[in-house]
Amino acid sequence: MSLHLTKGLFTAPAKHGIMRGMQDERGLIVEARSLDGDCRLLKIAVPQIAAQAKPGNFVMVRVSPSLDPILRRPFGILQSEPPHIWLYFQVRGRGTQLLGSLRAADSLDILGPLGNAFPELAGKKILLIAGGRGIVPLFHYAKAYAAQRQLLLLYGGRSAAELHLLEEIKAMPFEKTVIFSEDGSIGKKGLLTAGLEKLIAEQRPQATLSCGPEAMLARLVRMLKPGKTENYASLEALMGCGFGVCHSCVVLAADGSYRKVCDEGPVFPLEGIQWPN
Amino acid sequence: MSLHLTKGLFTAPAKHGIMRGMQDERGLIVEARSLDGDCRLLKIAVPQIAAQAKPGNFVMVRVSPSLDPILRRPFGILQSEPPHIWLYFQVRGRGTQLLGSLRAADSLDILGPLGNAFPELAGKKILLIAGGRGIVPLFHYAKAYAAQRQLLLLYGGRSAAELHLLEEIKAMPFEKTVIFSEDGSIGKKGLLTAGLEKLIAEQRPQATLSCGPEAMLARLVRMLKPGKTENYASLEALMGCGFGVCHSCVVLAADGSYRKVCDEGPVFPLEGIQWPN
Amino acid sequence: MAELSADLGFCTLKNPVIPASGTFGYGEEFLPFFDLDLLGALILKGIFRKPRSGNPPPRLAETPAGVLNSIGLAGPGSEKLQEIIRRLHAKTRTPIIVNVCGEDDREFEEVAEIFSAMAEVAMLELNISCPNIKKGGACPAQDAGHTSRLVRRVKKVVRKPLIVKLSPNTADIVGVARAAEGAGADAISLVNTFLGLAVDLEKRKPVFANTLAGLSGPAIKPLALKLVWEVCRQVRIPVIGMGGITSGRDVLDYILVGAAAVQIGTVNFCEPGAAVRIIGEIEAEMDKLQIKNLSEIRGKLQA
Amino acid sequence: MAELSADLGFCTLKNPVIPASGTFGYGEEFLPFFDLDLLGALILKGIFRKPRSGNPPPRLAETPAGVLNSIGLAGPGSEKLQEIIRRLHAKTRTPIIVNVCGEDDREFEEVAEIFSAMAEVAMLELNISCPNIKKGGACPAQDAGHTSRLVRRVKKVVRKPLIVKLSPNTADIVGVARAAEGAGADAISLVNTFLGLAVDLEKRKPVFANTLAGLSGPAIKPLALKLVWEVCRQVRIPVIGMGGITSGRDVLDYILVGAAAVQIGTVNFCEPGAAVRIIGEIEAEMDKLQIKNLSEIRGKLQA
Ligand SMILES: Cc1cc2nc3c(=O)[nH]c(=O)nc-3n(C[C@H](O)[C@H](O)[C@H](O)COP(=O)(O)OP(=O)(O)OC[C@H]3O[C@@H](n4cnc5c(N)ncnc54)[C@H](O)[C@@H]3O)c2cc1C
Ligand SMILES: Cc1cc2nc3c(=O)[nH]c(=O)nc-3n(C[C@H](O)[C@H](O)[C@H](O)COP(=O)(O)OP(=O)(O)OC[C@H]3O[C@@H](n4cnc5c(N)ncnc54)[C@H](O)[C@@H]3O)c2cc1C
Ligand SMILES: Cc1cc2nc3c(=O)[nH]c(=O)nc-3n(C[C@H](O)[C@H](O)[C@H](O)COP(=O)(O)O)c2cc1C
Ligand SMILES: Cc1cc2nc3c(=O)[nH]c(=O)nc-3n(C[C@H](O)[C@H](O)[C@H](O)COP(=O)(O)O)c2cc1C
Ligand code: FES
Ligand code: FES
Repeated sequence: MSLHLTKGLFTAPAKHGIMRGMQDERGLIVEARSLDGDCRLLKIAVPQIAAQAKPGNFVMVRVSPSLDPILRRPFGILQSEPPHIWLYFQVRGRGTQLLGSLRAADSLDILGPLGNAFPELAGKKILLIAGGRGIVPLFHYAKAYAAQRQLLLLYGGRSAAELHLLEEIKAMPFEKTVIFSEDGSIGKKGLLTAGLEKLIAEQRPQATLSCGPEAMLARLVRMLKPGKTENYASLEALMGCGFGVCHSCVVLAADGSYRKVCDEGPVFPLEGIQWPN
Repeated sequence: MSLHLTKGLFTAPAKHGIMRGMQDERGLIVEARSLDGDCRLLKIAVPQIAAQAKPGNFVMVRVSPSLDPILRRPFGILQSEPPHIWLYFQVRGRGTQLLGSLRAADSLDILGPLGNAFPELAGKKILLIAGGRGIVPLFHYAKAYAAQRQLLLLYGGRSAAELHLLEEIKAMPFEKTVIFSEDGSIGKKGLLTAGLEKLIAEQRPQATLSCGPEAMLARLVRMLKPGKTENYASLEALMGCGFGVCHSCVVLAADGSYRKVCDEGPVFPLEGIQWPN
Repeated sequence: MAELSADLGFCTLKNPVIPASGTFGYGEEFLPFFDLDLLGALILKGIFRKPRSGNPPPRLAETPAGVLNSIGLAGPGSEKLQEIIRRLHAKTRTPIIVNVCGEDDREFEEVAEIFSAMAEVAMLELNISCPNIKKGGACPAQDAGHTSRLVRRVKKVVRKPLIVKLSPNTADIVGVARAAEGAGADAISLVNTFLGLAVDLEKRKPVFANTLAGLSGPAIKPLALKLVWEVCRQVRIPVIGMGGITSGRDVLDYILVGAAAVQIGTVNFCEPGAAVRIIGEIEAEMDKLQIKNLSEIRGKLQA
Repeated sequence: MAELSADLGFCTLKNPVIPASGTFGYGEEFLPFFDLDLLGALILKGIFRKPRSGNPPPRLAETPAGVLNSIGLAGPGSEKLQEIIRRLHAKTRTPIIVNVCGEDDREFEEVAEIFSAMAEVAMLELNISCPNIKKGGACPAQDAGHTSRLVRRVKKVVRKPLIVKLSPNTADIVGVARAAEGAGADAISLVNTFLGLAVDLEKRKPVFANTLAGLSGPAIKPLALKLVWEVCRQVRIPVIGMGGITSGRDVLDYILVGAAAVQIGTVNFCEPGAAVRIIGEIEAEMDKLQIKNLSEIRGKLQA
């Protein structure tokens, strides 16, 4: 096992460009919205971070001014409209509960932008595959590039209550949008992977960008024919710091080495990771 | 040293009447106001507590939903207007900072009403002596009894910026009100104890109720002639629980025993306590 | 619906939640908040033979997610406590446990004998682990030999189940636990508080007159859980675990490492209704995880 | 204006704040946040002879006001670290301290020798106290004899000041500290992390592959402060204190009990700019308390 980067497999992390610009910035919430399925949308004024955020970047948010919980929580950037960024998250444990209870005019510390970004893939036809809140970085990508790229969207979740942003998505110039829900309450019924082969056969994308639960990504890597599309996924991991110093966020790469999701990722070539079967 | 109550010196704590009614109630802030000198005024809906609060009672407030700070903070009840109580406090450390950052529509856990109460002293002429935020329980007392008692007020603090509620006090039917500030920025210049002898000589109150810094109370006990007035003081102490179980809030009584400020007090006969010289 | 009963071998509690000594006063103080019958058992504040006034204030200091205490076992003495127990027993059927203290072995024995003789008392907990009696925090539970001698002596005079409460401030808590077991303890409870220090920068003095004090609360949970796990694997008598519990999940963590029941301490200060909330959470959590009863997970940590 | 310099005997640091090993990466990661020249010194992540991949995830778990870690000293190995140090040294004049690790005594010696030979390295910190290498958390600093042998051996091959980092997971930290002093340590640092346990109720397994992990962060401050105080009173070499520091006041607490300087760990994760904030707070607090320099209060606790 070696910690040296395997050249070629991993795109060189954009780290030194992007990480230089990272800031621990005091953010001001200017809008807080509750959505179905215990989800929240926060619009936060963070001029420095917003100015530099690239699709795929994330932030570490201090959810409480107290020493408990002590760690920040990582969240993707849904959209950056300087001086604002938008976060979209689901209330799960205590950290997201605290964050979800904040309101307009509250302020909080935000560290970012963090991580590498999605490759730009200029001129390519790209399929975005979003499972649940995995929509976050892909939404950002689509907002930034939909005008200059041919984009397709495959978006799935448990039920209509957990699929949000559909109005905004409709307004974006996707070549095609396919929605799945496990319970059939919206779109087609089933896991989104059920729609994958047909969509690829019909639309012939040259690349896929995906984000979602581990099980979804593991299924994708088995379904996507190697070589046919360039495939990248944005990963999640438990994070202690978010900027590369604690070494807690590692994921096992295909070459047997551990990669830090926070600064070598969160975007990795889909085939570069060892997925559970 | 004995833990048995010295009969006569200490009024039997109203404990069993009042403590029975104590509640851990979810309060809703309906108004939050910032005052000069880093002070705050909170109006909180706590119907059960408000209905039972007596002048001299206090509450224990959970200032944060997190495990840090873990202990509640004690605050006197400035006024009870069921279903609301008012708190008036100064931002000092982390707990009051957190509490001071709450806004209308925030909610928080409040335990109360706690402690004994001031004796009612029906039909007596009473001098209230308030040092700084010591005004809190005395204000409550005056609000509750000013119509039926002859009340005098001696109120002092460091400067005008730390003396609040003066409008409200003016509107109450005090027989006489004397204000002192250490820097002379309002009322007479000096410590309020400078005005004590004159006021007593002129007005001949039968009792005093006092609340303020320890140094002030210690000075009072040396100045007030024993037997001339019945004297009671409301004390502060570091509190772990506020309802008598942790035994952390003790104060040394004149008889050499320790008394729990939270449930044997916070109101004690002034001469019943061993004050520093 | 999950079954919450907790098997201590010599008796079964209706649930595993026992308010810890020194954090539940004399029981009555909690009557405004809930029916004491809801508890698995309850433990009274530690008691000596004679009344004690306790340490001079300050006696408590807040720390991150915890508290340091140096109460010094203020209390009314054995005689007065007997009255209190009779009054309390009239109000609840929940087993009452007396936390027995002593400045020396003879006092432990005397106090244990007094309360062993009371019909209203269900069990005794021998507090050989209080860090706030001797300067420097020394206590019998720091030494296996002393523990063994003391437990043996007390066992001779008591007719009630004897729980021995251990200290985390020792190199070899497993050795001490085994010593207690060997000397006839019916159960072990752990942990008492961890020795810690707080200082007053303005006065350039320790916050507490005794210098050291005992740390409890959520801050210690990972440390206490480790010690309970280690002891559970090495003794056969039931173990009552504690340290930093604030939720039903915390309780199940302790059961998973092998505890038969738990005690909850500091949380009683900041939330007087905590015990009942936690009992509810245990049930909800067990239902969610489809655990039918506690023995299904007790000691089942795969490590 | 308070004078912040910290006297270690063999050298003087411009201030007492040193980011702790394993919480400051390789230094460069903090360049976006502040000028490294502002620090008293800095310590790199622990290093072994060869590259190590570290423990399988999860490697970190949040606890109340703390974290448990079982990183397992992932790192690039000595050769690569030499390059990193050269690059870092070009960017800052702040003394660079290498945290020397080893699976056995020979590896400690080898690694120490390598970095002692580097002009860019100011001092070495011998990490004989990591609980995440051996199963059960065993480490040389749990034993005075082993500590003495190991320190003596390493001292023979190094020409740089040697700080020996102690473990709180021992009955007799003072004995171990004295052993290190007797064997020639130039300074002592403490504490490394406390052994703790976290469990996964769903899987009925420990959270960490190694079962135990190390607790750090504000939760441990009262425990660590006590140990630092005890050691400071019993050794003559300078002591670098740490455990749960998050503020300037925390730093002064450690100085008051006798520390010559401090390290700050976990706080670097949740607030990358913490070191500089804390240095500012120390100065402000000293001005407020009219303390002119650190030696005025160092070890002045009246206990
Ligand atoms: C790079 C990155 C980007 C993310 N972006 C988003 C986003 O845009 N929207 C969103 O809703 N969530 C996002 N997450 C997940 C989010 O960070 C977690 O849901 C959050 O940290 C949970 O915190 P908590 O305190 O509420 O939960 P905890 O009480 O800490 O845990 C509750 C549950 O959440 C899981 N969890 C905890 N931390 C993480 C984590 N870092 N990653 C994944 N699961 C975790 C735990 O295993 C547990 O099951 C992202 C995670 C990463 C690593
Ligand atoms: C019965 C009672 C009634 C009180 N009523 C009021 C009130 O109406 N308005 C008001 O402003 N304050 C009141 N106090 C004081 C108030 O409780 C403290 O100011 C508050 O707890 C400080 O919390 P903190 O976290 O901000 O400060 P900390 O960070 O805990 O400490 C900051 C400073 O406050 C002091 N302090 C901490 N706790 C207490 C305490 N319990 N009592 C006194 N000083 C303390 C500390 O010694 C320190 O100097 C009352 C205290 C008691 C005991
Ligand atoms: C204020 C206070 C007083 C205590 N008094 C006693 C006591 O009298 N007897 C005893 O055995 N333990 C005593 N303890 C220890 C607790 O019973 C318990 O062991 C410890 O607090 C750990 O549990 P926790 O983290 O849930 O608080 C006391 C603890 C506190 C905080
Ligand atoms: C994630 C993590 C990694 C650590 N790695 C090391 C290490 O490599 N070498 C070492 O001596 N100590 C290591 N430590 C211990 C810290 O240096 C420090 O001793 C401990 O965290 C206590 O300080 P704190 O409470 O300020 O964090 C590590 C701690 C953490 C949390
Ligand atoms: S989260 Fe700390 S290194 Fe990635
Ligand atoms: S504050 Fe706990 S007994 Fe008074």
